Amino acid sequence: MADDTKSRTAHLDLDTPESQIETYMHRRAAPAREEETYLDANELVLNMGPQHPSTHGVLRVILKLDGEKVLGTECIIGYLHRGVEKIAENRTYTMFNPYVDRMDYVAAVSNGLGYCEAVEKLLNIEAPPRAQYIRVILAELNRLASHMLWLGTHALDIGAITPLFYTFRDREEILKIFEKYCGARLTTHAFRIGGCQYETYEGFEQDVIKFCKFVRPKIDEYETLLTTNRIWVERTRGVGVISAADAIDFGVTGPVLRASGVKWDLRKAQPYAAYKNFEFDIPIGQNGDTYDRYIVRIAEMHQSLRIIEQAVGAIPEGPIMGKVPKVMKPPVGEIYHSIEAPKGELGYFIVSDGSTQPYRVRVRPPSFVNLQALDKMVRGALVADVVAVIGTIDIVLGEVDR
Amino acid sequence: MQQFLNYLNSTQTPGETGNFAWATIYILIIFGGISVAVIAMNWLERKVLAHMQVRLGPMRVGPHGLLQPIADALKLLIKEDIMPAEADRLMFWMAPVIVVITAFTVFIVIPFGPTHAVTDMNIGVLFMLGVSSLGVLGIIMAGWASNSHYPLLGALRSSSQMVSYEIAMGMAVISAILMTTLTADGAGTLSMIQIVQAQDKQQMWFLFRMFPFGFLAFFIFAIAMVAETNRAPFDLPEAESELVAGFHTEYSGFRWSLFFLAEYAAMLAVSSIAVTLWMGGWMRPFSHWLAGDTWDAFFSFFPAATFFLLFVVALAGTVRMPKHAAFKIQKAGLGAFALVLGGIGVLLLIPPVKDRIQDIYWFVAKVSVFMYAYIWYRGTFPRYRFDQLMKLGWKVMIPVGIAVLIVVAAAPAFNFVW
Amino acid sequence: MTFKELTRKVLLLDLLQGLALTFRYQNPKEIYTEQYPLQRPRVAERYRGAPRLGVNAETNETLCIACDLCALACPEHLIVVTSERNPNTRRKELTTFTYDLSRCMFCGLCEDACPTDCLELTQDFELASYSREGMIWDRTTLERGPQPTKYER
Amino acid sequence: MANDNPQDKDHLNPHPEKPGEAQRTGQSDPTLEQWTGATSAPQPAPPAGQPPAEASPSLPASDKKAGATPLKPEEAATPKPAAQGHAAPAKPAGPAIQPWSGEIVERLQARFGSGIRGANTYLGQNYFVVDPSVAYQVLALMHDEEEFDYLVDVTAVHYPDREQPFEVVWILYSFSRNQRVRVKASYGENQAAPSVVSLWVTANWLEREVFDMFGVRFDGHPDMRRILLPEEWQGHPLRKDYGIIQQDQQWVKINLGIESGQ
Repeated sequence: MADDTKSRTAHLDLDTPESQIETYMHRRAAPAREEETYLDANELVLNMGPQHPSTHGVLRVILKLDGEKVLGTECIIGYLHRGVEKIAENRTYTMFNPYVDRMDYVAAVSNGLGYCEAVEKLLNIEAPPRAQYIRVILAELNRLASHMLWLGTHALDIGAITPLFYTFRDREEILKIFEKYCGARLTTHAFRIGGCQYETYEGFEQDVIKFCKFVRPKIDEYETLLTTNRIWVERTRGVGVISAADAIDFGVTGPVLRASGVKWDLRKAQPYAAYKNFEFDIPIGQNGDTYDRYIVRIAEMHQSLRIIEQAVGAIPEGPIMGKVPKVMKPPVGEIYHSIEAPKGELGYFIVSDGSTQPYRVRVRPPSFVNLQALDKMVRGALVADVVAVIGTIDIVLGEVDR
Repeated sequence: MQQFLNYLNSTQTPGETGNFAWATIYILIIFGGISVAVIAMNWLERKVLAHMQVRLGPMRVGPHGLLQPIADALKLLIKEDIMPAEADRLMFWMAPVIVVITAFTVFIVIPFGPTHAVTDMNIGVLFMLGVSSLGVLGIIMAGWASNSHYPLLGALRSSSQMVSYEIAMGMAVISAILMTTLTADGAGTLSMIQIVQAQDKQQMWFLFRMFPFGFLAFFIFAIAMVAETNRAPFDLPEAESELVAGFHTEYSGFRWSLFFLAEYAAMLAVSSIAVTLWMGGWMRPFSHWLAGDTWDAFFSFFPAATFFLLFVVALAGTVRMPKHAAFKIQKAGLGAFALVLGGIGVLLLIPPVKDRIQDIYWFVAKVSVFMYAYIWYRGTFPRYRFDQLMKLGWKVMIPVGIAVLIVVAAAPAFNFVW
Repeated sequence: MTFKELTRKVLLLDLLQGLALTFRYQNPKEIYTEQYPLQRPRVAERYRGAPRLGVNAETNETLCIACDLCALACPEHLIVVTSERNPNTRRKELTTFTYDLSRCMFCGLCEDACPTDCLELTQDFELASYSREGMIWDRTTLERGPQPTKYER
Repeated sequence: MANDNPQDKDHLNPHPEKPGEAQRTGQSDPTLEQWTGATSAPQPAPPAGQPPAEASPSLPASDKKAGATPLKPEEAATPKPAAQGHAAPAKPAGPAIQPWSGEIVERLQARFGSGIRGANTYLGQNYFVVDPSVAYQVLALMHDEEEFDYLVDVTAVHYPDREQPFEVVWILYSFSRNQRVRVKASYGENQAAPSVVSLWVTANWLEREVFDMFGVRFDGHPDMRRILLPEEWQGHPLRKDYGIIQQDQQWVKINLGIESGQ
């Protein structure tokens, strides 16, 4: 079995003895001789992060370089570990709800949606249709917001500083809708177990439709700046390639998987909330490179707008809160429920012991799993590509570390 | 004293006449002017970039952030001077000095007018190319002396980038120099002043000479000069998202500000060279097409008009400022600034000043177009990757440069000149 | 590569389009920045900001019935309610109410739990404080809102 | 502090005066049955054709087949809330663990016999409980022959009162079948679970995280180090016996040299 491991994971540089890994973690020790400096090594070990402009938070990547060529990487994560899963064990089901917003804080609504649906499943109830439509609209708006933030920061990593401001400006409109709907912009806590806490405000539909009309030309503007720009194309095409088979092997999900050509989206494969009522396409790429991931996400933004427009026109009347017990005590059992978060498959594995507090909540974070493929994607590339690939995986360290 | 002032009517540069006093004055004026230009450029870059990015830019220090660069300069001066413990102290200290010296030395040969240069060397272009490429030494020293990985990578990138683009730049420059031989007397020159005069004699900027080859050469130079000065989209040596700050990662405070100063001075220098070689230097636009006293008089009002325009803009800004107690001082400041601009405008209407300022005005105006372009590129383009930059340099720029050079060199031999 | 693409590439149309876009955006009308202290953001009606304990407008009596539901709903356990039973009316009356804003994540669960609509999260969003102690609001602060120190020269 | 008084958790309902509440307070709600009926339907298009987990009155714990039924003994010690009158009507019709019969189950049972301790469906989700000794073979078979090509997650649950306290859960997904299956196996304190990095590369970090959080070692893992917590961390936080407050006090004392305020 060990041999098997070696062959299948040869690209991971797992053969490096542990002692050696230690050495490049602790290279900060003073050199042995006075005339010897850190630069005397044949391989350059570059410590990128945790305070680096483009590691999107506190990711630390140790790069082993030959000149500028990357020989291997090692991710050191956990700087933002807050023990969300442990917190869950000490909170009731309702009380844990706001915490999930803090994992992937740029897609808080999706996190909340996944959690609420998982607990609802465990309680064997379902949110009323109206609540489900509201959930879909907000989740898709959140997907747009997340993709916009991704696009801005990704472009910034590649050196285009301007798209960042355009995307943030347009994301602001989404946040305004969130603020009007539930009173918070980022960590929304928009949904409750069993439905939604808040009824739509007056003018919600108009706001959303207005936003859709507003944002379409803006997405075209991002494309004007980037899609055909030769520098952008050169920087992204053929960079960080991951094949479909590798992507599946690495458990990569979301746009990264779809860019490799796997047409798989949980919204279609196992529809949750009200997604089965809407028509939309799953954009896929062919090459699985950074450019394809960019194209896929841009296309997803258009598809999200499509879903939002369909949903907003068809919000059914009715209650927004299902019949939930006042004291939430799901029967003994366990459930795994996953949704298609902007970053990939976001799953919640909840074990109930019949009390008011979950016995165990496991979050399957898409960023964490996707980040694992970084090494595969950047090996043999240049330092600048590492930055581009970290950007294109679209990680949020709050979710990676939880 | 009379003799001293008589120089004002001289037709030669102080360097040529050996007028040491005036040379010193010129150097001081250029040094001061560049420093002011860098400060202005700093503010403009922030403002223009901000507006491209739907932001406001600095607004708090002074009206519309006009005093922001000064505040920043002060902050940099009083910052703690940090030198990494394992840095090579001498090299670390020398690196910014070398970079600044080389960046400023180039200005010796740059002609702001037929007489407005410190000196007119007969090898002006060669001197310029030689000195400006020395700047890379300082960058390598900075990268090496920091004894750190990011600066080292930045320095290595910088050196290879500069060396590669120097060649393309040289090709473009040589084709411009070859064009100076197209004048009636057939004599070529390397002197910056005579290059402009050659354009005058040929009644055409070299930009349009042998179209499109003059333009192509200019285009290659325009790209290479962005790469030479390490600016976006070729800012790999200091690529923020990759190498943190590249070769000056370990620098802070005043030393860092020297790098900053040198970068902007270098930008001004290469833009000045481009203007001199291809855009007719101090010549006003359409100097031959729209010739005649009337047109001369018309164009001579441009300097004053520019300042009046700025005056109006500043005044409008003053009027549009919110009526709020917090804005009292800012309003007064901006109003005063507007008045100063207006005053300069009036001053430029006085005949002797008006006549003497023409050359400098047109030169500066042309350079500022380049400066704007620098900011504009930065606001629009992503950054090249290192190998792509090299590919562009070696596989596109240099072959095209050589092709242009061959055409420009060969065409006159067949008496085929347009 | 089609002829059209080739022309685009040679004439740098892709780059020029981008340049045109950024050039157009220099129009000052496009500026999105708000200058915060002077331009106040308009927060939404449902905004969850500073907590506040409601009082009866006429009698100035607190609406709080000291039921402790908010304290129990709070995921961070940052609300402490103490009460004592009034011997005359046999009702619990609120004595102290502390709310630790520094730990609050503004989830709104306390607001939802309140049966009398007494505790609510208001639209006040300026909650900075010079000290950690300043972040712990007592009953007076919660009822009257924070009283910022006014510095005058 | 959180779990000291379960009686008072009844306020955790949304605000009574918010919209939608009028519907909710009505005791007989015809739509409820509708919704619950919809929920208990199986996952969309499971090709293996499991029976839908219908609402049945049998209690979950009564299913003896589930050798690893998640009822944990300490739950009995938890004080039952006394005043539950208001919550009683809303109690959902208890979904039950149903035996799961399908082709995969048959094939696996044929291959491993008693190694497969149980194959069940709960709320439309299928899972195997397997003997720890055959876990790797089962997973390898799932990967190689049953086309479960995507390992969604590896995680664990700690049941301190059990003989083998660590229940490791592998969540598998098959793209071709559009089906999710969980495989569970329990391991003892010093027992190592098999690593599946050789089957799915993605297991690498996931297993490291389980090791980090639970201290469950994975045999054959190429790089069994902590991942989220620093190397020198003491203890494994997601174990039930891990004292958060003690740990925090200790850490603050050692690293900051002050008393923590906890």
